[in-house]
Amino acid sequence: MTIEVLAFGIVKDIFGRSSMPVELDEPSVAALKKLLEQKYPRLKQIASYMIAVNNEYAGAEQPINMHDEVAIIPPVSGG
Amino acid sequence: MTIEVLAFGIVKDIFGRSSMPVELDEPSVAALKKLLEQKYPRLKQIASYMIAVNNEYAGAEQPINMHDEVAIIPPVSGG
Amino acid sequence: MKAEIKILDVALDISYCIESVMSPECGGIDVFIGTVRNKTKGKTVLRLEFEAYEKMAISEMQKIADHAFDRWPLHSVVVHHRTGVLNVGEVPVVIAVAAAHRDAAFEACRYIIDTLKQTVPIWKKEIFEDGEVWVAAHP
Amino acid sequence: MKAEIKILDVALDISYCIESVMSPECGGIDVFIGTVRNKTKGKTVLRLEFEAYEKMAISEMQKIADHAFDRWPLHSVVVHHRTGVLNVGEVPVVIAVAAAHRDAAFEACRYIIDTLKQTVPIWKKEIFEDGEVWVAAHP
Repeated sequence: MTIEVLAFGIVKDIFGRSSMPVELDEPSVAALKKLLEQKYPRLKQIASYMIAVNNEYAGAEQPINMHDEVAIIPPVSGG
Repeated sequence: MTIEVLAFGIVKDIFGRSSMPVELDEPSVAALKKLLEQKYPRLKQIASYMIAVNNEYAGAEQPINMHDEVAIIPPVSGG
Repeated sequence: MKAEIKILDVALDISYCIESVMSPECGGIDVFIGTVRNKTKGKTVLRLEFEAYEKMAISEMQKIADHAFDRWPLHSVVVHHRTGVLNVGEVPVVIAVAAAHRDAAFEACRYIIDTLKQTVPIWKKEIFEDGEVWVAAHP
Repeated sequence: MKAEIKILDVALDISYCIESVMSPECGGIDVFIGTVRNKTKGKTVLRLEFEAYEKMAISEMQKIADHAFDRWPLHSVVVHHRTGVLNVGEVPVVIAVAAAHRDAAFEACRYIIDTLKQTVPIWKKEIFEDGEVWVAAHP
């Protein structure tokens, strides 16, 4: 299953783009994180990051479905 | 010694005027309070009141001098 | 470090208060705006009248600002207080506090309004349809 | 009870935010205004760039406002956040909270800015003379 992952802030710099297609064998948040960290080791150097699925912060076990909106959320710094 | 006492808020209503001459035998804050309460028993019905001497809250023992600016400060309610 | 303390008998200018404390050295501004409520303990308020012992009120407000500057790392403070007749919705007090960090701005602004209400010689009369009362005067 | 949450790429209108929450039912308004500081840890900041994941940021800010309404007796809340390039002195965020009593307004305003900085997907890049950095990105 190929999903499109949105990137913001430093993650956009790491990816070199604001949106990235990812081929997922196992459709979960944990699997996505593992895959991304293999492909982009710099992700492991940032303070932390979360995955949002359909505009909600998602836990490691959360499944990802085909048409979900998935985003990588590095440490926020608004305000 | 006659001093002029300034009145504000409810004390102005009690005195019926915003400034009042008072003849003081003993020139202290405590003596002034006693005198005023004799003349205006309604002063004892208000929640509390302070005396200010030269724009500073004054303790009971503070002396009052001839040219001091003396004011009766009923409970404040600004803001 | 600067404080601007004023008692005014015309409408307070909230934007002016905020602009006065803004500065490139500050990261956070907290502003408290008091407004005249239409009700007190369920009773309809028609208007308020504020009276101040002006010289002493200014001096007490200055003390509060000085104490706030001692206690928190502040950049600037503005306190403007109204006197006279105020209708419902009008603004009796504006307090603006600017600091490098928001903690100081919030805490100092809260301290200033809380202390102002306790120590500054300003009095408020509430006017109802059926009478009027000096707030806090009676137990 | 109402909340107005907006992300804007033009200068925030502080007066509008304040006027939006003013009401005859309120006695106190607390306003927090974030401003761009000229220094971070002693280093001169030239400007900031704010980026937002807009849809989710709005939804997270709405959750914060909802929670504030659950927790305190508030009348209304406005949260406006900037995106884009901001120069020193400009305003990234305005939060205005109106309530019948000031305690609720102060506490809720503080809660909203504190929580916004923890959970809302907005990112700030600091641009210095010799480089730039995404704030909080690295340990």
